[in-house]
Amino acid sequence: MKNNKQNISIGMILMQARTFIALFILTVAFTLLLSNRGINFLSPINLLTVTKHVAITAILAIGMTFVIITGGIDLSVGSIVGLCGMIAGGLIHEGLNLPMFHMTIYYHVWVIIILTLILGTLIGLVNGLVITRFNVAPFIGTLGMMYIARGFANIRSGGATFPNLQGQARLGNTGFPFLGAGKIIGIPVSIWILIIVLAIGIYVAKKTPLGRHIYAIGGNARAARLSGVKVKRITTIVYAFSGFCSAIVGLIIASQLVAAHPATGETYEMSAIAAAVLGGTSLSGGIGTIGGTIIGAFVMGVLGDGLVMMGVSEFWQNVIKGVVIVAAVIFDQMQQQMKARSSVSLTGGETKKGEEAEIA
Amino acid sequence: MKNNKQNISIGMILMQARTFIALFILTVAFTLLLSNRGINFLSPINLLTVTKHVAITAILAIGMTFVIITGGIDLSVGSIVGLCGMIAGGLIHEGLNLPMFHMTIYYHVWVIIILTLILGTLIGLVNGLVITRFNVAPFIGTLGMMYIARGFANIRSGGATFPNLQGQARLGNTGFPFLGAGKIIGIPVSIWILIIVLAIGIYVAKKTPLGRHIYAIGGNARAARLSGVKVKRITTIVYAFSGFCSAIVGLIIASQLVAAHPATGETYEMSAIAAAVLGGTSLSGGIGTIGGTIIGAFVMGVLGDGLVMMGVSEFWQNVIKGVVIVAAVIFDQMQQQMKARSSVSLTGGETKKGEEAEIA
Amino acid sequence: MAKQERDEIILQAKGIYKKYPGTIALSNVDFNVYRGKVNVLVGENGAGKSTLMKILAGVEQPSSGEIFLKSEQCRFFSPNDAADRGISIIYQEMNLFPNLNVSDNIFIAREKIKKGGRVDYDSQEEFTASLMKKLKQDIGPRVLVSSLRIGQQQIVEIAKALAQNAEILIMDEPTSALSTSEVDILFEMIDELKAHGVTIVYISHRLEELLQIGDYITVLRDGRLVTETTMASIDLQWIVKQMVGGEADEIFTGEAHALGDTILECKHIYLPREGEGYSVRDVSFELHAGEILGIYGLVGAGRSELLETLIGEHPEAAGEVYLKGEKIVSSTITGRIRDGFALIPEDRQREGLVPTMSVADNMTLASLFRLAIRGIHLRKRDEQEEVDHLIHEMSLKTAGSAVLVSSLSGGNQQKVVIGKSLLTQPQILLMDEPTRGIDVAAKGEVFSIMNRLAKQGLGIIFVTSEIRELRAISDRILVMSKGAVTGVFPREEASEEALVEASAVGHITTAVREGRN
Amino acid sequence: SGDQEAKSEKKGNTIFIITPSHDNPFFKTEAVAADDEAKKMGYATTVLSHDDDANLQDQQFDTAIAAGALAIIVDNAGADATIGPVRRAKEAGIPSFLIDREINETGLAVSQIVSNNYQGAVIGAEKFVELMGEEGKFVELVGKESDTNAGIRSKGYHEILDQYPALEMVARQSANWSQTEAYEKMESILQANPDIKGVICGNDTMAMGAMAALKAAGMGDVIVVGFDGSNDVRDSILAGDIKATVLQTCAYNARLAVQQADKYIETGSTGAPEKQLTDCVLIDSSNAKKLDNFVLEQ
Ligand SMILES: Nc1ncnc2c1ncn2[C@@H]1O[C@H](COP(=O)(O)OP(=O)(O)OP(=O)(O)O)[C@@H](O)[C@H]1O
Ligand SMILES: Nc1ncnc2c1ncn2[C@@H]1O[C@H](COP(=O)(O)OP(=O)(O)OP(=O)(O)O)[C@@H](O)[C@H]1O
Ligand SMILES: [Mg+2]
Ligand SMILES: [Mg+2]
Repeated sequence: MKNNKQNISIGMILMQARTFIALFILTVAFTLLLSNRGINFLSPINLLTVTKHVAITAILAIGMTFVIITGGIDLSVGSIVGLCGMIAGGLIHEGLNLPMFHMTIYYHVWVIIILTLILGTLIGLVNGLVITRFNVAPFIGTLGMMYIARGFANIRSGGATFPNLQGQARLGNTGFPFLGAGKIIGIPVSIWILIIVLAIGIYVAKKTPLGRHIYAIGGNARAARLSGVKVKRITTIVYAFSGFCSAIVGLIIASQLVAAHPATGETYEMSAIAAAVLGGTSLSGGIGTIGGTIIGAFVMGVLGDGLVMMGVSEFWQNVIKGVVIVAAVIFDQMQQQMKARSSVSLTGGETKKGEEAEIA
Repeated sequence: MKNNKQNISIGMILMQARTFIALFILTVAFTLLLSNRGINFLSPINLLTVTKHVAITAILAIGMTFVIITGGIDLSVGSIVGLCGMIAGGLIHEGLNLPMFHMTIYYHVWVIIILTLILGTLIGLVNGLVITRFNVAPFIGTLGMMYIARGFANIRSGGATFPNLQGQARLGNTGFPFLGAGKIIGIPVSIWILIIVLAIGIYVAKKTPLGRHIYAIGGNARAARLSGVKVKRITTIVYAFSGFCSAIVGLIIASQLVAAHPATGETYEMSAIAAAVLGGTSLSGGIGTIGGTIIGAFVMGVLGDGLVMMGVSEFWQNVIKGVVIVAAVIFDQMQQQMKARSSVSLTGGETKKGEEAEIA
Repeated sequence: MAKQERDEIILQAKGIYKKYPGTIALSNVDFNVYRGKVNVLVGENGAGKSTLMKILAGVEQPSSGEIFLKSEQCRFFSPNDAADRGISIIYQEMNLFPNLNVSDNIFIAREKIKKGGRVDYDSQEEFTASLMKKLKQDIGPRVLVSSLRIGQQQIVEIAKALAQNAEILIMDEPTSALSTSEVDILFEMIDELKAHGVTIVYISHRLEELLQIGDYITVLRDGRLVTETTMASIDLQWIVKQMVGGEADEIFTGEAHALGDTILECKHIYLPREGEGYSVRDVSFELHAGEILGIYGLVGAGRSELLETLIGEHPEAAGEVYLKGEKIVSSTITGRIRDGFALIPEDRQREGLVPTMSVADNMTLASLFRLAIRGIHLRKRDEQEEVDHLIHEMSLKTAGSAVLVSSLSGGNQQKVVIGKSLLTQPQILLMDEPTRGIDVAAKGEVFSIMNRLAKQGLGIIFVTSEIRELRAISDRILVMSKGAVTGVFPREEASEEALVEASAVGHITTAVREGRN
Repeated sequence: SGDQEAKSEKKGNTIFIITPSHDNPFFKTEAVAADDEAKKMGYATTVLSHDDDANLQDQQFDTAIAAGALAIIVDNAGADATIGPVRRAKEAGIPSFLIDREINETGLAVSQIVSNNYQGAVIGAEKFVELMGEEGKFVELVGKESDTNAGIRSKGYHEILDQYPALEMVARQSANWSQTEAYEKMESILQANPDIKGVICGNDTMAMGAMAALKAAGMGDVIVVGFDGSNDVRDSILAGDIKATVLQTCAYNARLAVQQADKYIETGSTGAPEKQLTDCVLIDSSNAKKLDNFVLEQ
């Protein structure tokens, strides 16, 4: 066993190393390039800023990772981000208008946050039910939801932005900006949120039966059902969680901008999926780790921020982004092969407790 | 064996029927609703217009269907559309500038068209090679290409549009608008192109070893390999074809607008995938028909145009689009189940990954 | 077993009727399961054995009929229902999670839980380790199932079922991928379970096994109950007769073939294994036209790898291969198939079949270029002719050539794979466990096909773990162990003992053969 | 009277109003104004959004033609890409009236009523220079660089800014008109250039995003200038955050276009030249109060 455990930890590191390495190279590169311009990429505040930006993608990507591990995909996260932002924004800005009673209710910010999270979860739940009960392909089911949610986000305000979400003392709904701008022990709230979601994600994936079952479903749905895994329920839960994560992001962004814009979150689903896949999640299901996903998200984030700080033009940013994404994965593949040659214990497929294989 | 032949053909029809039905319902609905406003949705000219619009999605979706049947996906089609448009536009508008010789070459439109088609095919080829040689996940490989191609489309002109693509007689490069605006026996050229691509697609899928191999790869790559199928080569060909289709669309759009705009084609990949999936193509590979895809494309097209003619607000258009897509598929599922009870030939026709063996 | 009649019936199926689209799998079948006994169920491929078991295990619902557990009527709507009532099953087709490790596979959906709802991996892995010890396998609890060979996977399937310590344990062809030594181990387990009063339902196409461990035997034919009796009262011939219905001629008819000149010659074939060492080590042999060369070995001996190397799946392999005296240059599978090699792979699910395709399309998959006009245009008629001919020749049980191959019974699926390789009109046939999971009659057909092909001058290499077959059908038998050739026996010298001995070279001798006949 | 009948029978037929997505208040106001004006005159209307997709706009023109529209009011999706469709409409006997953005071709549309983006950018830049005190580091946030107006506005800005050597542009990024993108890119730019004094933006949503980022970084005093004159920015100006923006009189233009369309339908001519440039107005704390829904009451 001892012996095993050693192999394993090595395996572990190697396993995520590829993304690490991509991340490492990027960071070093930017640090050097920027230092010429007298900018310290590794300065604490800058790292905090980058992490803050990463948090947006990362939180979505964690929910997405679970979805992808079940063998599904969730294209609606971006729209849910937008819709939840609008709902929260609307409740703060206009309150809940009850014409029949000629009254308008303004909720305390906490209530609004909770309502919004519930909404996001419910939308995810609907995704899950559509997919499991009517067995609609996840791609198409969530694509539909993507259009629907985006539509309602716009309809909520007729396309307008809800501004000035700082709320008003007399309405007792102040404090919303804290989510986006607030700090705890010098660290932005959104990063704390990421840490919490991350912790939950890793715990569920590695430590709980739920996690095992999610991996099992992705590995072989039929066998899972025959083994007594509640495939439909668990799949539904996973989509609900993804919706929940989207709601969180919706709130964070609205709070950062102190305004809610209906187009918020467009194409976020792609970044989330890319982060997950960069992190080693296999789109055919059953394989992936939350840890890898986070690294994937950081690769995307560091790249984005670094290029902006370098002042690279939008167009070249696209090209470089594309190249790096593919390069990172090719890189990965090569390492997989080297690994395969270098050590038997790994080819034998030894795994750490609750750790999944990289290659099916 | 007669029996089976019947089963099959009945099966085929049934299998597409669901999309047919969705299509039918939509068409009837719009015809009625619009007739109130004195518009005849079924007028030949309108049907031609709709078909012309469908052609764009449909041509992409045909290439996409083959890709998806191999178990892959191609997110780069939209960007390839944009890039190819820009390249063609550039060659017509500016010609090929050779500073070292102080000269500029203007090609005949046919040359330009062929060069563009080759370019599109090559980009697709690169996708295929990246995916097969470095075994990068198709999603990530083509996602990278999506960014890269879009970047270059913009870089080509620094974000500007190439106008006046009618060309100039003295440069001998006139005639480009024919693709988009021209008609043959009263039918727009783009529709003829669709018909040709469609015919090729169906023939390859149904009548050739290549087609059979493509299905085999998606159904069980390993078994295909051991049966002597050149998995890598054929997969590569399939992505190249998808790139080819994208190039065609890029040319058609540039020609219709008599201008090439670098942002052209954004999010087209989604419509193409949606059309394929609506048409019964399974994203886990091995299952799908070109015929179904076309119907899927028409569902999307009729929906889009119909809503526009109704003057439905863009926001509600989103909602309705989403609902219809999901509804169409749910509808489908119900029929699949009824069918499963009634005929063998398609049991398991639409199983999710890992459930193929459902009935084994 | 004198008092068997008085044995208590623990599980009873009455008048079970099961209709599938296109097929009636079971009609009015009664089935009795006796407590603490090994209840054997036999029947040809497609007879309905698995279907009946799936019904007992709650996977499928009977179209009509009743089930009594401990003489109390009950219905199982899901595998869980059945499991809760103490019934667990080893499915004929693997039901493992390739992405999870062995211990996770064994405990899925019934994890050991620590406080805080955490999975208790340590005790799970301990248990798994001890289970593997019992099964005399050195498979670590954390080994990924995807990296196991099919034989080892089947062991995991068995372990998974054992771990549920059920009252009634259904085994649907548990030994199809095992070779003698593992089978012996399994039988020890079964005896142990019986001793603890566990009831076993056992399905296999290896009839001699049945004689060895069975207490009661039930025979199905074409979805109907033929008869039920005690194992003591019958012999192998009787079983065959009941299954096939009508007089069964001795099936293991090995006939010596007129050997032509050397068609295939392999010199010093090495296949490096991932990591270090070799899966195939310095293997050299000749194959004559019209010869059937049997290869015997334990699981992991490298037989599959050898065949895979010959079909060109391992370009990294070293060594020379001569076909009719000419050195083979083609390194791709496609090339080798064109050269006249054909492989019937070991694992029909993972390597043989395309589940999303019809029976016909699966059969023609490897011969499309030959069938297509100028290698481009496929004419349905041409394909149909060959397919229909083949279906007839192999007496395939199917609702038609357009049916999805995944809806065929296990054995019939195997026939499809064999058919596919025959359609390529091979000169050399590489058969890796071709008789796995197919019934006596089918086996008989396969053997006669092999004989016929041999007569036509094909060279056939035949890998199996069933010694009786091997000795019956082969002209020569080559034994491998740990990737190397450890013996070559002409048919007359190939005694069972000699083969087993050679196959065990370099192994800690496991075979506890005293237990047998 | 026959003319009267002809008119009334014509009325009730549809005028198509095509603009970019309504999720930008600017275009929404435009569309609403045109719609309102047309309805007042007794026309039926179909309001569409091409979401800056030239091909979608092309298809919407097809639809308008197929539906036999009386006229098309369009804020187009590309100066060149729109020439084709407008020509097709003309050939089908349907007059097009362009608002907000022009096309690079004359003689096709009946009117091109365009607010002068270049002039607007120039006055915006002049105000920016004044606020900056003619010196210091600044950042430019450009719109979607494949949009004509993003280019024109940037040109206009630099026409002025480049005249002041003491003004140093330390970063120029596209935020694709998006508030969120402006926010994140602004944050990153601040990391590279903590000492900036001003940000000049290609439109108001980006200005809002930049302002939010600056305030979050405790740099609320940095000078931010936008473009469009949306209510959100108006409020921000009144709150003393964003310093100035440039109003395009889009509502006015839209109504004008409909009036000319009506005239054209009645009489066959608008009596106005095709190209009509309406000047933009600078909005700052002095006149912000008077601004509402892109209308500056005189
Ligand atoms: N899901 C299904 N759909 C249609 N037909 C089926 C399905 N499952 C089984 N059948 C048919 O039911 C019959 C019995 O199948 P079953 O698998 O029970 O046979 P079996 O006795 O297990 O054969 P084998 O020994 O080869 O496993 C066969 O004709 C098979 O084709
Ligand atoms: N995944 C693997 N990783 C490392 N070695 C392996 C792996 N699978 C098999 N081997 C080794 O390769 C050799 C050949 O194994 P294989 O199972 O093919 O032999 P075999 O005789 O074909 O067994 P079977 O009876 O299952 O066909 C054995 O030494 C085995 O230990
Ligand atoms: Mg069976
Ligand atoms: Mg083998």
